[in-house]
Amino acid sequence: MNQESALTYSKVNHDIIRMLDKPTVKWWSLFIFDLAVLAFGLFCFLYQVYTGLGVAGYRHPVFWAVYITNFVFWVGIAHSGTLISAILYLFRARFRMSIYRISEAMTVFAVLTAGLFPIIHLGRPWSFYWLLPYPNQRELWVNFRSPLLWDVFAVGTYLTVSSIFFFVGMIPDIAAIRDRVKEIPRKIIYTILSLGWKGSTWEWGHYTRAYFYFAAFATPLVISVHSVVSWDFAMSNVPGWHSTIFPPYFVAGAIFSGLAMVITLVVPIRKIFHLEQFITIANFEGMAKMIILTSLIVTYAYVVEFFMAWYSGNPYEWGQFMYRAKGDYALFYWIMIFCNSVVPLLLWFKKVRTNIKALFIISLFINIGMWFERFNIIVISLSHDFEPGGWGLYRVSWVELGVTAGSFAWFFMFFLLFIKILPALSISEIKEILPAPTREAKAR
Amino acid sequence: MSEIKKGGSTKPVLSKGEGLITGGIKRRDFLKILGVVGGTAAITGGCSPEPVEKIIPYVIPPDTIIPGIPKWYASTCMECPAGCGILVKNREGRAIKIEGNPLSPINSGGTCARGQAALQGLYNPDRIGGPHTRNSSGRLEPTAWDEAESILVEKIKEIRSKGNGNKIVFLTNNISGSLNRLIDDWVNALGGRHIVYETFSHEPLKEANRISFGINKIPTYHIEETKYLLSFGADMLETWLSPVQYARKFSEMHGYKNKSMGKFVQVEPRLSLTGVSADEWIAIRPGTEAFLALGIANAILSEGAASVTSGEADKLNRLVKDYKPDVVSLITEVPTETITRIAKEFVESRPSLALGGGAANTSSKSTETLVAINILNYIAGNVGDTVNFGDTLTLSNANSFREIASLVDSMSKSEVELLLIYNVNPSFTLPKTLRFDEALKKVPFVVSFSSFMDETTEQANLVLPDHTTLEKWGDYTHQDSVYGVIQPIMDPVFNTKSIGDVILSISKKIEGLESQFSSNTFYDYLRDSWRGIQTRLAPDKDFEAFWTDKVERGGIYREIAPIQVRLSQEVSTVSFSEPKFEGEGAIYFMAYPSYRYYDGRGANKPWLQELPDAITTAVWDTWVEINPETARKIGVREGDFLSIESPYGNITTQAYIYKGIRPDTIAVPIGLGHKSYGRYAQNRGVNPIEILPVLTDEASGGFAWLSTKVNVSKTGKREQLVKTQDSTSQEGRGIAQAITLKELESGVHEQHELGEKFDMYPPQKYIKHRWGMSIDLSKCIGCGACVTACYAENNIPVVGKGQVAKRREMSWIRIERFYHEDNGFDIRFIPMLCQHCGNAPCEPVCPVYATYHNHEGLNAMIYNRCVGTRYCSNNCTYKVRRFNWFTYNWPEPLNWQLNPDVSVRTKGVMEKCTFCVQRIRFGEDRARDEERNVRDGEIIPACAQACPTKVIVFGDLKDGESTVSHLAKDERGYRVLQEVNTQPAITYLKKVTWDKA
Amino acid sequence: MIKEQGVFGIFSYIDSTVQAIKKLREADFKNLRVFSPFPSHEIEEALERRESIVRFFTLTGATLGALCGLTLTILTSLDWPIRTSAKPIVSLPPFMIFVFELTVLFGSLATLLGLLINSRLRRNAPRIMYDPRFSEDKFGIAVVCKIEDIRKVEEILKLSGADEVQFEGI
Amino acid sequence: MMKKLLKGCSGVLLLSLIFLGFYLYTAESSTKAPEQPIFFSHKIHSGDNQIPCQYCHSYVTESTMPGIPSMQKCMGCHTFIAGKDEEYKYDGKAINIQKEIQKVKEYWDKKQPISWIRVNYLPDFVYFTHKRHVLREGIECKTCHGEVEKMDVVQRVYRLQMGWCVSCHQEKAKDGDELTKLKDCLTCHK
Repeated sequence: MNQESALTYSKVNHDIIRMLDKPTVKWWSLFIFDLAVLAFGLFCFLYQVYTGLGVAGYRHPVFWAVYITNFVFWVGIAHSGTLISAILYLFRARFRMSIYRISEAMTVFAVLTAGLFPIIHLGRPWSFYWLLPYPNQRELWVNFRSPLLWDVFAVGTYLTVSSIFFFVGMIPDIAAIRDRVKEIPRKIIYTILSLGWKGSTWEWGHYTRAYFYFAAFATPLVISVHSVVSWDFAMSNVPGWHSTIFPPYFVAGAIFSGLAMVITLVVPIRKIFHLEQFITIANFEGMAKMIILTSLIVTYAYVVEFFMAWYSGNPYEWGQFMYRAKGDYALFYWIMIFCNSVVPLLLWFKKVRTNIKALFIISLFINIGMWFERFNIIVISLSHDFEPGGWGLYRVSWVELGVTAGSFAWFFMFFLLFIKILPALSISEIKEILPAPTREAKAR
Repeated sequence: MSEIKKGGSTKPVLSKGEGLITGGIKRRDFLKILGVVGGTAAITGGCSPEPVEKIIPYVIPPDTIIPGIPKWYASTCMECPAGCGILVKNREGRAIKIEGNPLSPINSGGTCARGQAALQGLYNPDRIGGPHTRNSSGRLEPTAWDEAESILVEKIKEIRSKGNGNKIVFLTNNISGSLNRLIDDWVNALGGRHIVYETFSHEPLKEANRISFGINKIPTYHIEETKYLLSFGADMLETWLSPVQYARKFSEMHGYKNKSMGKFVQVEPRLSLTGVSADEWIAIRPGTEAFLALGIANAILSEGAASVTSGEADKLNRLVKDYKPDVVSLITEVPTETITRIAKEFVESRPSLALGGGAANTSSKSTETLVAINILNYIAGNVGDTVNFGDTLTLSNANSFREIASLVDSMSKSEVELLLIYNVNPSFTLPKTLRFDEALKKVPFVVSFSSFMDETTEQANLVLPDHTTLEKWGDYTHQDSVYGVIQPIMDPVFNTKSIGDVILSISKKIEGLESQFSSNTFYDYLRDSWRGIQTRLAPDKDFEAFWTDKVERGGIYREIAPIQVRLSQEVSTVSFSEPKFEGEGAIYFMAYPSYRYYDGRGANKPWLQELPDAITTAVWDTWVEINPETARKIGVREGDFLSIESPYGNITTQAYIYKGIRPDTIAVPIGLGHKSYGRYAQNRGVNPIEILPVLTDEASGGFAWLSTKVNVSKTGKREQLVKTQDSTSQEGRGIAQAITLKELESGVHEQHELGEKFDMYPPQKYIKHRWGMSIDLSKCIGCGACVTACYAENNIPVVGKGQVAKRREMSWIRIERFYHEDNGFDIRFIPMLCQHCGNAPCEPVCPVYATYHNHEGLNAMIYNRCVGTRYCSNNCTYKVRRFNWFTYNWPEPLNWQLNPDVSVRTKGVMEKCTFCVQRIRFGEDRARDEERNVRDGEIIPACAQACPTKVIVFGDLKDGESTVSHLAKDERGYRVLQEVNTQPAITYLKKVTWDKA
Repeated sequence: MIKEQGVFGIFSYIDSTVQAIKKLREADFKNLRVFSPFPSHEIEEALERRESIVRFFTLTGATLGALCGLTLTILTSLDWPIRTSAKPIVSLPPFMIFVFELTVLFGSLATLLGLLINSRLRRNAPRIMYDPRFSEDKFGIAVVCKIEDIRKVEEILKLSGADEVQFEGI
Repeated sequence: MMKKLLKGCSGVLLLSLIFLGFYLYTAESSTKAPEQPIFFSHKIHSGDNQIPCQYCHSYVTESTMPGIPSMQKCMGCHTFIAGKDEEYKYDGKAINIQKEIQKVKEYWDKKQPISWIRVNYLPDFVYFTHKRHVLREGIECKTCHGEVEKMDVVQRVYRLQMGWCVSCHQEKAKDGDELTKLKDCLTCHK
């Protein structure tokens, strides 16, 4: 706390804008490595387009696998960002101030990544635009009854709105940078980006209003997007997919994984840029508590799935869930349970949830667990549905792994650029929570 | 898309030698074939840039061909000795589909998978493109026809000049009819011999008939009339005598109609595909069928139930008196009560019929076994009733294995100077121990007329490739009542020449033969011999009219009534004993003929390779079937490579754990393990014949297939056994349902609620038709004809072993098999294809309307709109949709077979059964042109058409009078997984089973 | 652009800024421009600014979005009615998703537009009456006034504790 | 304000460009008359000499395909008609009719077909039957092929694109049921 009191407005400016100094060798090497991985991912994708989807590990009847898993995973990641920035904003949760910019950036980049996979997994990616309702000479439109089209709109909207939200939130801070940097090229860039922000009262007036509306839109949007994603599965009739609990289950899962990812990202940044003053233990604890909550919800969903399968007396459902726990993919299933339901229980202990290292490790576990949750839902359900005659196993191929690695590289590329180009913490909002300088205070 | 466009044969111009051994096809003919660019469709995105296409007109338009209009020609199938009648579809001068000829009494419309695949023989990329001769360096090199012929002429002259005409041998398969006569006369004229070799020639049947009735022939059996069928290992639904014919007759006998059905009991150590259709499987000890038959006879006679004269009765009693059921039970390991029960059923439910002599179960005592079976038939009064000696098989003329053996012997003794080989592949089908290859090397000059580079042809000095059946004139007789005509469907694809023409043309050059063989072409010769037939059968008719009529109908079909025969004296001389087995091994070794490859001649046809074996669902390879008990003993799991060791060598192949085989027996299918014979056949699987001893059925001299005991050991190597269905159980989900006769009679079985009334949406509106289908499981024998027919009709690509291992086979219809062990072991088949659901889960999830429900109830799939999200398939309850993981190709000239009316799909699109929408479209168009409604049964999808047992009925559910709409309301009717409420257009009729005694 | 001229004071304390604003308004100088490093309620209150009109932009956008969603889905479905399983051609439940998404999308875009237009975010860099320190830790008040009032204004600013006071004009 | 306006305009422009791009992408290539191996003038044959279309394209009423006249058919007339030995004007070039007909004879003597360049093109995944359109529905050739009798070298008049077919199908439909049938994808796609 006393550290925080040492903060002054100018120190805030200084410390945060300092992050944008010339990139170090470490940063460059990291960046280059990242690009290399990305290039490999791109190669894998092009190879797949050229030869055909067969180079991926799909096999009858498992027609969706790692690609869609990644899609759901990244969309999930994308959620906590908006949650922290929008929902917590509406709830005036103070612990969000220091981390919301990073998580918003994460949101935007995660959506950018997620958006790739529906195209990557197409059999004929070159005609992906047929999914858009555009006027054409064939007089053909799209099928608005298809959950995939709901995806197109939901994800599209989500990307647009979260980017706006992200950008608008940054305008004042960019102005601050503009007023600080001297060297010409950066000066010009930031000048343009800041749209001539002056911090005058009328600007602030409209700004706060607008910001409130964005938040108000983003909140239901976030819920809707992941509900829609969950409907990709819930709307079908595949045992293990066709379930009413999916939307809340998925939303909770999304927030769960998203928070974990935030921690995974924030911890190292905090360390590297010495932001202990801004990002405090208290902030982490706040997130840790939310993780406990969401973890419990997810665990509850796991239990309920089993219960419903058993209680409904639906042989297909029951067969499916017994298969998950005991069948060919049982390992993955238990990895999921361990990572998502068991590990987070540690956070009940204050010692653990106030220990940065522990948090970091736990967050990694959760990321893995949540990836496998999606994998299990998609692959296991498909390989063991109604018709025993059609059952078959799925084995992943190097192409899919390559593309997956590429997607992570893609995400981190944006992130690396972000922390070097844009203010990773919100300057103006941190000032809001600082005590305003008054003459009385000075006098005393 | 470009490569598939080629594959799609929009313009497959085949220059000399391209992708072929040589010759290729005469360009002019080819253009004639091509006619107008039309060809098979290849689908592209909505964004196809236009290719610059050439339109090539006819030079002289063939009067028979109108581009775009298919023509059908009747002919006869020669894929096995059964000689089914076929109709072949010709589009733009190309044969593109084979269907059974409804007029032919043999198959009456049906075909088997092998028959369907004949097209891939015609268009096989590994066919020999032209005549070859062995050059100085000892390699076969292409040559011209007249050269090749003159070489042969010189050879013959040389031999005759030495007066060695008797050292000329013509070795052919069972080619009855004119060609047979020609070859007979020709070889005789040269002073040589004509030897007819069939791998499965069933000598014991003949011999047994001679002994018991004095008739040295193979009769026909009227299975359709029997009420009780008792088969001692006769695989009449697979390869035995005339599988398609007997499959049809069997379904007539065993199919459930007006509250009754016949009973079928199969006696064999290994539950064969035929046995699967049986109501009862008796796993008898290998080689002891004779005793069981005698035991049953004994029981019948002692009951005094036999319908024989007293004299015969005493005679028979003397014969069977020692074989009391209890005694027999000890030998055969069949419970006594079973024996007595069967005896009872056999005489009580008449007419009954006992069959025997399946190749796989032919032991060294087969003749005796069959005599015993004859006795059984005789005392049950079946002979002259369901056993028809009036109408016998030409297969009876085949030489016995013993004679073949002696030929090989004389070859090795250099007593053969010129060996002409036609349509047989002895170096593959004869056991290694017979040393045929060595003997062949002793023959100075070998001529092969084979169209394919098989093991024997490879060793020939001269290769004069014959046309395939679909390119030439000929005739064939399977049984006395049928004369089948063979007519060319299209111009030869390669530079081949009909064997008949070759013989005639070389005869011209050999003095002494010109006069006898004066006809210019084999076509003339054929007509002459048919003049003979006409004067015999229809002397009053004018020949031309007669001839055209027969050619159009595909042949002459007559009725020949059974003749009455009495038991001969010789029967009493027969003595019964257990057969001989070679090898010290503990396990009986069974090599059984494959219904996909017959004796191996089918192995070069990708469709057959990719057709899953009905019982194991394995493809593209050989396997060994082993009982779980035995497997446990030697610690074997599925996919383990087992080494099978007989005194004559060993083979190594993958294990398949199969409950349908006795623990003391293992079985390996015949047909694979070729060393050559084209890219699809060679170096694939193993050939079990290699390790068989040269052991004959003593009495008849037929080859004893079941004659070895082997040692089985693990090699330690293990691989995934590539098959198309992993699970063997239907998890009680009622996919393939069955119902017992008693339940049906009593009517106490739950009537199935059919979807609509539980639906939240208003029922679908159908404008004119609602196409639907019914599938009768009590008739399905799992032969896979429908699957292959679908491949042929719908341009379904063959993906190869590697891809099938990933379950990426493209078959639109698959035969699922489920094992049942509740009471006794039995297997159920169910053909699974797109159900064209009224409430299809696949439709609403497609974002681009690539699949939707059309106004005739078809679940349409528009390939060129598909972007490949594959959501539809995820959501498909029946998992019948197939995805194009790659763009698949048809090597030239296989692509000539592609159906122009069906798009060839390219990578990245979904595909599935369309109920043969192209046929529906044509049917409706025809109806509209004739200003009438579509008649019931007018439109038949490929699967339904091919089915030899008429399992599948297709029609309009909206028309209340149609057969299918009646069947949809049948008491046995149910929809697969109907609780999902997809409201399928396909009604399955439950399999009917006898209540287990 | 209208010619402006006025006095321009820079403060380091928020309370003194507020005090200055109050005084100026009492002295009937209503045309004030106040700058702060962060949105400050005190200042807003002191200026008695009325509610931002961005909300009307938002409302219009959202309504427009909803309508678009409805018409797009229904009209295109009717344009070429294609049956998928037994579902009605116009199946509203799924269409509602599009109504919602487009409402949000158009709403946000309109809000953005409203923000840009209303707070006149267009100039490249503020030239006059601005000090870079405003984005850091200083507050500022610009008073647009007539020449004769300059003295008076400077007075007020100084008294209420401005660090610097200067005259600026164009 | 200028900047904002510019921004807006450029955005709109971009969008419309994308749509235009899509349209052109899905549209087909140009429709100019190709260079045929022989100067065959439909104008002379069906225009001046009034030879009915079906004389040469004889399968049009009985098959899906119209049929391209065989060489035999050409020679049926041209063994007797040698053509005038005069220059015929066709876009700037002067063509000697007799020579052209001579070429046909040469092909015939070589028993070789003329490989024409295809003018009217339908993708392979489309099922189109001339019989149904011409015989049953009595649609004139020119409805799709334009006034061929006025062209020397035939060129494509209509692009024969889906939208075009559909619009006609829509007009032809008498009632709702027929509309459903005519707009059913399976009517034209195989």
